[in-house]
Amino acid sequence: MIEFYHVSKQYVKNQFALNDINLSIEKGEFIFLTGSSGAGKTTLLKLIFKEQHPTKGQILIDSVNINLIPNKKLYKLRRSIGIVFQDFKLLSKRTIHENVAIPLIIRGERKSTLDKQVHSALSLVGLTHRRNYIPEHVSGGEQQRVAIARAIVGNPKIIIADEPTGNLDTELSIEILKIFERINSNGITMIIATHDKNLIKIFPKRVIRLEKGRLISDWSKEELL
Amino acid sequence: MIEFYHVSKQYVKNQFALNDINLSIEKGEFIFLTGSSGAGKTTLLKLIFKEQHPTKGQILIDSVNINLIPNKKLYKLRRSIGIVFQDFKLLSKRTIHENVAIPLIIRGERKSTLDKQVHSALSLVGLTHRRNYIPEHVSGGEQQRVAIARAIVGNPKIIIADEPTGNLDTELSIEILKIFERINSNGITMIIATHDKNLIKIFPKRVIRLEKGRLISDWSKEELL
Amino acid sequence: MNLLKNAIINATKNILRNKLINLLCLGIISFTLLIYGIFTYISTNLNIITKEFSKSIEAIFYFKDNVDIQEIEHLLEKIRQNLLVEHVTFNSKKQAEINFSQQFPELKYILSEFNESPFPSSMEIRFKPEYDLDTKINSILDEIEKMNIIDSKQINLEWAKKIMTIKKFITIVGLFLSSILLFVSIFIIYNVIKLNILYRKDEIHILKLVGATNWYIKFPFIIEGALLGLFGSIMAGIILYGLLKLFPSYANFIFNLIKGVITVEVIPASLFIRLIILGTGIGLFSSLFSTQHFLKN
Amino acid sequence: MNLLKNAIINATKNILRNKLINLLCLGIISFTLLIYGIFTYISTNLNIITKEFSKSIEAIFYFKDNVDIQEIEHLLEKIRQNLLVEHVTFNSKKQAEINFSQQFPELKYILSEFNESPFPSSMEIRFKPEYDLDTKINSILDEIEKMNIIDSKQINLEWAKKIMTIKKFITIVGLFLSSILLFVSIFIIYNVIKLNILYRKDEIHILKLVGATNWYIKFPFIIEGALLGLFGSIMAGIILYGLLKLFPSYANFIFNLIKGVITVEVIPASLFIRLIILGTGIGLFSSLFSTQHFLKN
Ligand SMILES: Nc1ncnc2c1ncn2[C@@H]1O[C@H](COP(=O)(O)OP(=O)(O)OP(=O)(O)O)[C@@H](O)[C@H]1O
Ligand SMILES: Nc1ncnc2c1ncn2[C@@H]1O[C@H](COP(=O)(O)OP(=O)(O)OP(=O)(O)O)[C@@H](O)[C@H]1O
Ligand SMILES: [Mg+2]
Ligand SMILES: [Mg+2]
Repeated sequence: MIEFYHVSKQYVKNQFALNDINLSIEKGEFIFLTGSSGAGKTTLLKLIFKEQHPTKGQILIDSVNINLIPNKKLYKLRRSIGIVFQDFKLLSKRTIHENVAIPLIIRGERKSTLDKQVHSALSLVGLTHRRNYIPEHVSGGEQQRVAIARAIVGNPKIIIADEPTGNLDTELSIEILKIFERINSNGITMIIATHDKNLIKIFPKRVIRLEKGRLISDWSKEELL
Repeated sequence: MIEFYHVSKQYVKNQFALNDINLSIEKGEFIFLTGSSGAGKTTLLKLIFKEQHPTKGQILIDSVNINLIPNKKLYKLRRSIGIVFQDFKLLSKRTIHENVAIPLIIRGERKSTLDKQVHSALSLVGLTHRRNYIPEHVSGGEQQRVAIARAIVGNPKIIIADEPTGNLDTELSIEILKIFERINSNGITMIIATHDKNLIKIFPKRVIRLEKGRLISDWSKEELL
Repeated sequence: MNLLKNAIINATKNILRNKLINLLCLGIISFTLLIYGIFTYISTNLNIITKEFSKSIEAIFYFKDNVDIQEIEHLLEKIRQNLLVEHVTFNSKKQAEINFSQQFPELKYILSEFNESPFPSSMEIRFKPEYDLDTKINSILDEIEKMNIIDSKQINLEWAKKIMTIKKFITIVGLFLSSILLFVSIFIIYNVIKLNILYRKDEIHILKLVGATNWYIKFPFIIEGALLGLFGSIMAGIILYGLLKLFPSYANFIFNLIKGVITVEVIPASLFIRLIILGTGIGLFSSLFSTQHFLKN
Repeated sequence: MNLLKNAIINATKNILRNKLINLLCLGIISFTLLIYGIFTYISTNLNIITKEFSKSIEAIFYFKDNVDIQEIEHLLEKIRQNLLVEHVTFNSKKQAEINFSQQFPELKYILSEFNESPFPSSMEIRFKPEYDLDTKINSILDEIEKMNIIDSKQINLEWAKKIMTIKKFITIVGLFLSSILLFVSIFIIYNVIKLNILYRKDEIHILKLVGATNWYIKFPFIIEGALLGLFGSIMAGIILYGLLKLFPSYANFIFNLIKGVITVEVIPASLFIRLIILGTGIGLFSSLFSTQHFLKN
């Protein structure tokens, strides 16, 4: 369960990237976060895994105020969250396989189980044939899928995906979203920032809309219908 | 006028990123390049501005075989093309203003005209208020618009845009495409790679579709109707 | 244990992955240690040379005419026991007369007119080659003179003093430079590792975002620093060895003189051991320092 | 001209933009030049010291009894004209007799029995302090001896030779180290600029993609190299000056002895000029080289 209480974020004085956000996300929910460019979606997501800190307000995850997590314990929070970054954030000098394996490597996972898990994650996004390439040598969409594979490989409790289909065509996007839906059905919380109205139409989920840093609407498809 | 004659590209032996492409683009045309992830769109675009070289075949721009342009003269070709890269390729240590100004700076443009041109390019994409930020400090969609502004600022003869709206919502995407249409109406050739079926539907232009490195269809909306 | 093993593997991978910067780092460490080694070598050699040269320091004391033989014998015994003294010889009045007549045979017949030799007896002291020799000698000389049996003395301390001074100068400069070098090399390695961290800032940031612990990130850098120090010192050792093997023929080529006059000393094995300890130490120390500073959270 | 101005502005911006790596580069250049400076300083000082010391080289020649005065005068004149000779004094037989009677007053009355002094006449040559003195002196000595009027000689060349040897050793080591240092510093700066280029690979790639000419990209790097060399050498000069101002009191503190014995020489201005020329030259040269290699197309 993720709770936002009066959360504001200012990168620069008097410019609100987020403005007084109140929000509650239940465990196992599937959420679309939408809003136009610069609305604050990425900022909101960054607050959840503490890449950024709120200027004001409190964020609670499973009733723990994450503001109070010391730097030394931060890795525990991060290991429980799988993240697809808007700019992918792949390690440029490592192969696709190594990139996807990273969350397991840092936990000291055994090589055999690691290889198996990486293989299954890569095959989910259809990239096993690229496993020995470095990120520079694959296409934009393929990089994005590597980022998705890395996010799901470590069995996280929450998956955060920032514009995960921006470089994918409709068919692939739907396929990826179906994967997310399947993962979600195991009780994993999914938070997906996207501009793609099509996807939101196809998948009837709760949609949170931001505009200029304010939460302007929060409803589920079912409600609307 | 851009012509492809039996162009193939293999990054790795026996894997065709492009396979025997024949193509002719008239001066002043507006073209969508589409195809699923890994189809070869970016590769095709890279061949035009010689970031990559064809393994086989010839590419002619205005009847000049670009294979034969020596490295020393390459800058002339590049200055005549404005490019929006799929991964933006902004200079991370320079401000948005400086980033957009680069194509003018390298030509030794005078500061006053430069400032004016940069300002008008930035206001076209709605980013004048971010001109003193560095790329890291603006959102993904804003970065993409910076890349677009840089591509159009130098009055190029050809504009190549690789997935220029992947991080933008539908309204902004349409707005950007309208700007491209306006620029195109001045006789500038536009080649836009995109996954967005919506945009292709809204703007009735010639569409080239790639699949697994092959050109599988090439038609204009009008023909289809 | 597993963490250490992992870290060493990671560090080695990182060194190979960032070849240039690490090559440069290696080069700088080697260079610093090389300079240190060369300096140590020079001062060792100068020590040997000056030691060799200072062997010939000797003093001659002429005794007063009326001195008791017993008193002289006593003094001779005392001096013989002094640790600074190589050996002492006593020249009786008779011996002096013989010496004189050997030097000026024309005057020999005059001497036969004396029933006792007109020349004073004397003693000749040859000192051991020692570091701070001149001050130490002076104290002996003072003591001897206090006995009030000495008529006059003759000593070639002037030259020895000059050589000592040069030796001292070099030693001080060497010490001075070594301490500067130590700081400079720590500063440089510290900054190279800082640069390395900065260079891999994005990578580190990503690793943290996906949940790597601080130690997982820090450890390879520290190991890397130590490894770089180790390799750098080994390289410095090899180069130093090569250079010093080469040096005599170079010196010979330029001046064709040194040979024979200076026997260039074999490089002491302890120097290599010192280099390796120093290199690894500096590497470890500066990387610890650097990670402490730049990988705080 | 505009290109140059632009390039200088760009280079300065780049230096400021990549502070750390350039600071490091600056540090390394300064360090290298500093070592060079210190070495030059040491050898200058040693030269002065040894020159000072070698002043006392003198030789005494005893003439045969039957030598014609004219012949001696002729020889004296010839020696006086030799450039190596500081001055020559002639000791007549008479003078020798006086000297003898002063040394051994007890024997004075014996001498009165001779109508002519029984001592040989002699000449004393004092040599100028000169570099390769001992070999040069030896040739003079040979020449004098060939005249066959010399009975015996006495010369304190041994000690002088030792100091000369040390001086030579230091000079050779200095030369040797300087040439190593030159190569090492070029290697290091070359690689730092290569690293700088690699570090800004993406930036360079982007600039090329938007149509920058090769020269537009290359020029700032070259200027940057030269500027770094210039700044580095200025820094080295300042540090050197500081160190050498500090050195005497340090030396004094450690040994409280040097003072007075060695008058530490003022640092020659030419050394600073040499440092700056060398630094800028190395910077320019290695950046030219580096850009040539790594910015080919
Ligand atoms: N430098 C490279 N080395 C090896 N293979 C490469 C390289 N660049 C691209 N490829 C491969 O070539 C194929 C075509 O890549 P390209 O980038 O042209 O696809 P794309 O159509 O732009 O895809 P996307 O929509 O995902 O960006 C991909 O399968 C990719 O993995
Ligand atoms: N580090 C930063 N420093 C200053 N301003 C920032 C920083 N990061 C983001 N901003 C600003 O905060 C606002 C919100 O940014 P955010 O990245 O959250 O938008 P977004 O909704 O993700 O947009 P997009 O869809 O374009 O990615 C933007 O106007 C952006 O310019
Ligand atoms: Mg965003
Ligand atoms: Mg692409």
